Amino acid sequence: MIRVQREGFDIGREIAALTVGNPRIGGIASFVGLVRDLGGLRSMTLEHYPGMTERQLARIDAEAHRRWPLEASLIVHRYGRLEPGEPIVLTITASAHRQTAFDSCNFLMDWLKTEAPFWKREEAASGEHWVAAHADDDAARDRWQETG
Amino acid sequence: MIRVQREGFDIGREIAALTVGNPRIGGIASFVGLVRDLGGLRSMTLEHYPGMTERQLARIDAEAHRRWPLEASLIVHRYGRLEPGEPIVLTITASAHRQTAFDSCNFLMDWLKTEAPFWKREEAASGEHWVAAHADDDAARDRWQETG
Amino acid sequence: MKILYFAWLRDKAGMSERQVSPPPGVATVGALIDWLTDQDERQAAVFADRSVVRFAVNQDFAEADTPIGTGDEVAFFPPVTGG
Amino acid sequence: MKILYFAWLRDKAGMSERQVSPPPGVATVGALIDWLTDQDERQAAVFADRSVVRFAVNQDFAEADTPIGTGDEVAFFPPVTGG
Repeated sequence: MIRVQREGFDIGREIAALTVGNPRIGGIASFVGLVRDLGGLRSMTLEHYPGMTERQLARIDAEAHRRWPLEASLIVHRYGRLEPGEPIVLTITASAHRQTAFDSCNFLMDWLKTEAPFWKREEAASGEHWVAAHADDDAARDRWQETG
Repeated sequence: MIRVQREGFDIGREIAALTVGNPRIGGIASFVGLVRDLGGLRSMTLEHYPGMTERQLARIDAEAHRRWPLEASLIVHRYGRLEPGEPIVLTITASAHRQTAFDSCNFLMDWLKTEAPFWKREEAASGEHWVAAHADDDAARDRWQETG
Repeated sequence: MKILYFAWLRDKAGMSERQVSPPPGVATVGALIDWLTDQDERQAAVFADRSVVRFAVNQDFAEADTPIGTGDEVAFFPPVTGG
Repeated sequence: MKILYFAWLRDKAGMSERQVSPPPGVATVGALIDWLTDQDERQAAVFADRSVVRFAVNQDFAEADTPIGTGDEVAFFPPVTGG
């Protein structure tokens, strides 16, 4: 499942909604990305491409299910103005086995970084600027490349 | 931080307590292990070695901090009688970077499986039995072995 | 044809969205960029460094040789920074 | 010396805890197991298959040649299944 929203989220409630009543789930991995402040950040505004965002998130989510035997998964990505310490993104994967949950959750985040049409503008005491994409993120995505 | 307890936990509250007021945290990875029911399980009882459990959990936690630059971490492990679908264990790691959080959280779980003195007894319609340790778990721990 | 600009490409373009009717010979994203660049200085500024411009056609990532036609939605934006 | 048994070793021993005073020659965990095995049939059953018995001395994982002494806490248990 995927959701694009302005509001925050309650990870405990999201996990419960995903997993309740499914006795096959043995492990739930999750990740929360926060607005980091390395000094002077006032806020971060996430712009996105409505329509394409939902398509890409659904595609990334489906790709995780294609690669791993998942019992449930969720991607929640926020947009709009966020302050330091606020959550930006939540990924959850649930599976019979812990390593499947860990790997697929990690995969979702790596793909989101390079495949989800979001852009971040930071507002700091020193001014505003658009956050540049990281070559690291491309490398992180590429390690999931399937061979053959 | 570590805790050994009979009661359940609220992952959202635990994450908030670990991360609030720390602007350096960019990513929080977490894992929840549940009592899985592959058919006929009534309950699972976790026995542990009070004293040694706390020592081992604190050691595992410290080892994660030694290996990765973590801003915060938590291990909560339950004991006592649990029903299918109930959470057994929670690990959380928070770091500036997402991969650090993922790797260290994965490490905590792999080490818990083989280094934390817990034993599981399953009560099923067919009777009771102690859960055997998995060779898989030893292999999972060993992949974190440091060389040199 | 609907054109969208995001992030700093929008800032440079001075608009987030426009309707254009390129001539029939403009049949790929690359050709559309060439055509837009020739329209005015703002558009030229948007596409001044093409190595940092990414694009989507009908909400899917596209390449310079991806075909386009009337009624398509073409979006231009910098490399994404999701997650 | 305090001895603890966990999980199915406790079931086999029929007790979770006991105090023992082995002779001075019993100076390692391995020697303690030998000595306990000779005490009675229940203890012999506990240690019948030593390959599945793990131990801790003073709440740290130990090996068969780990030294032990008066006042130590020695625990016997199957391979752990935490997490």
